[in-house]
Amino acid sequence: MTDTEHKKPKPKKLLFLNRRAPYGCSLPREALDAVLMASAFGQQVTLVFLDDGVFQLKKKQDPADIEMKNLSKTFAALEMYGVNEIYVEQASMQKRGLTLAQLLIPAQFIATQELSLMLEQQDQVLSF
Amino acid sequence: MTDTEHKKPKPKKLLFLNRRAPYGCSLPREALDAVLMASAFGQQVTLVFLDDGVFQLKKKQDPADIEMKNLSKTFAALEMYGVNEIYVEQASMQKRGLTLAQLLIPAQFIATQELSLMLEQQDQVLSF
Amino acid sequence: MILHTINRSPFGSSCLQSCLDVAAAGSAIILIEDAVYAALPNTQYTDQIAAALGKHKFYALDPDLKARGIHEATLDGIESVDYDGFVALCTEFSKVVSWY
Amino acid sequence: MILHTINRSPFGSSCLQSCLDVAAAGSAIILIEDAVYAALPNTQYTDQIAAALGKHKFYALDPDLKARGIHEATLDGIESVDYDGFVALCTEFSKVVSWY
Amino acid sequence: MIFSLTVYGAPFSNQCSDTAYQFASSLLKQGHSLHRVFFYHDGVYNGSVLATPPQDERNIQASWSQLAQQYDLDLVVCVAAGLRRGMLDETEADRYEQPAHNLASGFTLSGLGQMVEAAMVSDRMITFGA
Amino acid sequence: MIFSLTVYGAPFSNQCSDTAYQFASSLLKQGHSLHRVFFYHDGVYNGSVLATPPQDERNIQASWSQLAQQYDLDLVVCVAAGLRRGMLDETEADRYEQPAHNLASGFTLSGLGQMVEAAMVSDRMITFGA
Repeated sequence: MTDTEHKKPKPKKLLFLNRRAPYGCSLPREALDAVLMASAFGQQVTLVFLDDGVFQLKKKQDPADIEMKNLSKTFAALEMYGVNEIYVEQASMQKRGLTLAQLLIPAQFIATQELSLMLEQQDQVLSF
Repeated sequence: MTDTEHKKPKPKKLLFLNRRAPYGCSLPREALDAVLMASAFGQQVTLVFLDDGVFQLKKKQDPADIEMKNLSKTFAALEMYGVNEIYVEQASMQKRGLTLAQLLIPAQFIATQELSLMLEQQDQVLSF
Repeated sequence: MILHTINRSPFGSSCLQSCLDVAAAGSAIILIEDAVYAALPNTQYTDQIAAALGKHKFYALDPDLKARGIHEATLDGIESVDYDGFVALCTEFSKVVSWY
Repeated sequence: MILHTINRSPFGSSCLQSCLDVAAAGSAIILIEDAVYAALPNTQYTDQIAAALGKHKFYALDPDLKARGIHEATLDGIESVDYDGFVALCTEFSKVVSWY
Repeated sequence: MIFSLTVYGAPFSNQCSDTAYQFASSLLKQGHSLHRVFFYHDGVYNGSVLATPPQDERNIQASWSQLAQQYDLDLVVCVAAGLRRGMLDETEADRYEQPAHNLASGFTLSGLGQMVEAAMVSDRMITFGA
Repeated sequence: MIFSLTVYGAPFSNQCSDTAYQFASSLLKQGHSLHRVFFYHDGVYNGSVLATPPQDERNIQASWSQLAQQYDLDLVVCVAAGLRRGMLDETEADRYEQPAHNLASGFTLSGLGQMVEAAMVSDRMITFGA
């Protein structure tokens, strides 16, 4: 082990909690930038979509007519950045009539109670 | 009638629809500034408090500890400005457990259906 | 009659509910921005919207439906319009009331 | 355990509901800014909050209660704290999750 | 028909500025008249000339300024709301001895009376809220 | 204990900046350490030196700058979020050939890495959202 490695702080468990629909406000996109940065810093990143946040992963987004950039492309890049822990809360999906097949990237269902536990296991939870 | 009076446009019926709680966001205060201006311009102003907007009229507000200005004082000035058409929607009050006696200025109850009619009778409705 | 605009998601905000409570029969409602999610079928709010379709004509802003990937399957009875159509509606109705 | 903060009125936003759904038993909730209206008695949400009092310790930020004129009558079981108390709670719980 | 619009949201953060801009473009293309756009609350940030989005992204301020030039529009930033939020023209910057000003060309700072006047003379007053 | 805060709302418009400021003051008075305040989304407007509220009203930017001086704080405005919204320091104004800069003293423009680093080294990371 080199000195440099000794000095490296242990990776932290950071959970990003995304609760907003895309395009109406810029938080989803800014959250995604933060996620990529956290991953670039070698942190243990978990991404959870709750409430309207699940809409961020809806397939077939095309914001050309509202002159915004498509969030979908960045989501597709998550795997490349090594972000694999991606969850959508099951009840949020059901209330919105969404199924996993309608999502643009593979995401896992998480039950509300599992999410409660998962939050407790993090070092920090960043809400967006 | 003088020439000047001839040129004056007829007063318009402007309804201000206030739906936000005070202090959490600055819209209520900015709405109030607009109301006073409309009144100064001699317009026929109606003020309606709906949803969390009814909280704007709650007695005993004291924002000293959050270092903001007390909205209550400006509401007390409304009468002086000739703004007398002040309504609180009844269902909004009930859902929040509020009674007219808890309000800092005299306001009239308006039922949801009466509000529907009132909106139709305006020249413009300005939402805050 | 009034054209009501709503721009918030029905799932996160009480905007749509307030508008439905207050809007007179015969007034129209246009869903814009995040409110277009109210046009989705099979949601928590579908029954309520479907019931309101008898009382109000509903429109949804197509560029917003497209942006969010939900333009292909919206509730029957909700008409898509573009910005030109939105402007046209504002001229057809005598007044516009915004819910946000 | 987690300290949850909520800053939106329960009447206009689904924030409180989402937090109540997700917060584990034993975690605490502090109502700040417009969320302090959830501390009012006799409202549409009183029963729900009262029921949740058995599962979570509730706090409300006193400067926000005072600003809104509702500090004199809040639900039994909701404890008022000032900013110092808010900071102290953040140190007592192992993590803070914000709902807004 | 004579329209006036009010815009309450910050650009980029909230879609309402985009919608208002698209709406304004459309009504002008259709030959309607746009009496005024009044920027209030966080809408005042629409007038910042310092907004510097990446090249491949929309620049809402620039779009408004261009539209104003093309159609000779009256884009009014509320002076009271603007001052609180750091939106200044040269006159206000001088008056308050501030080190810079940031109001883009095509926008003017003016009072709330402009909002009321717009409501008085317009056939349709439309709020784009945030 | 080491705290870091993130602030997402525009000052004056939304109370979250006020709450974050009061919270920061309180934790510092209690002897805790404040590693960083990271301003993101509309929170970036907290750093505008051009904010000119009436004399009898709070000036949130000035309060932050004063607190920063008193406690040697690291107040970081996200550069990407700030550029989009017209928050520039002298360097960025020069780089993008903008006519002015408006970042108040006590604030610095820096990248999102500062937010992640704050999450890594702080005992408590607290979001003040809008």
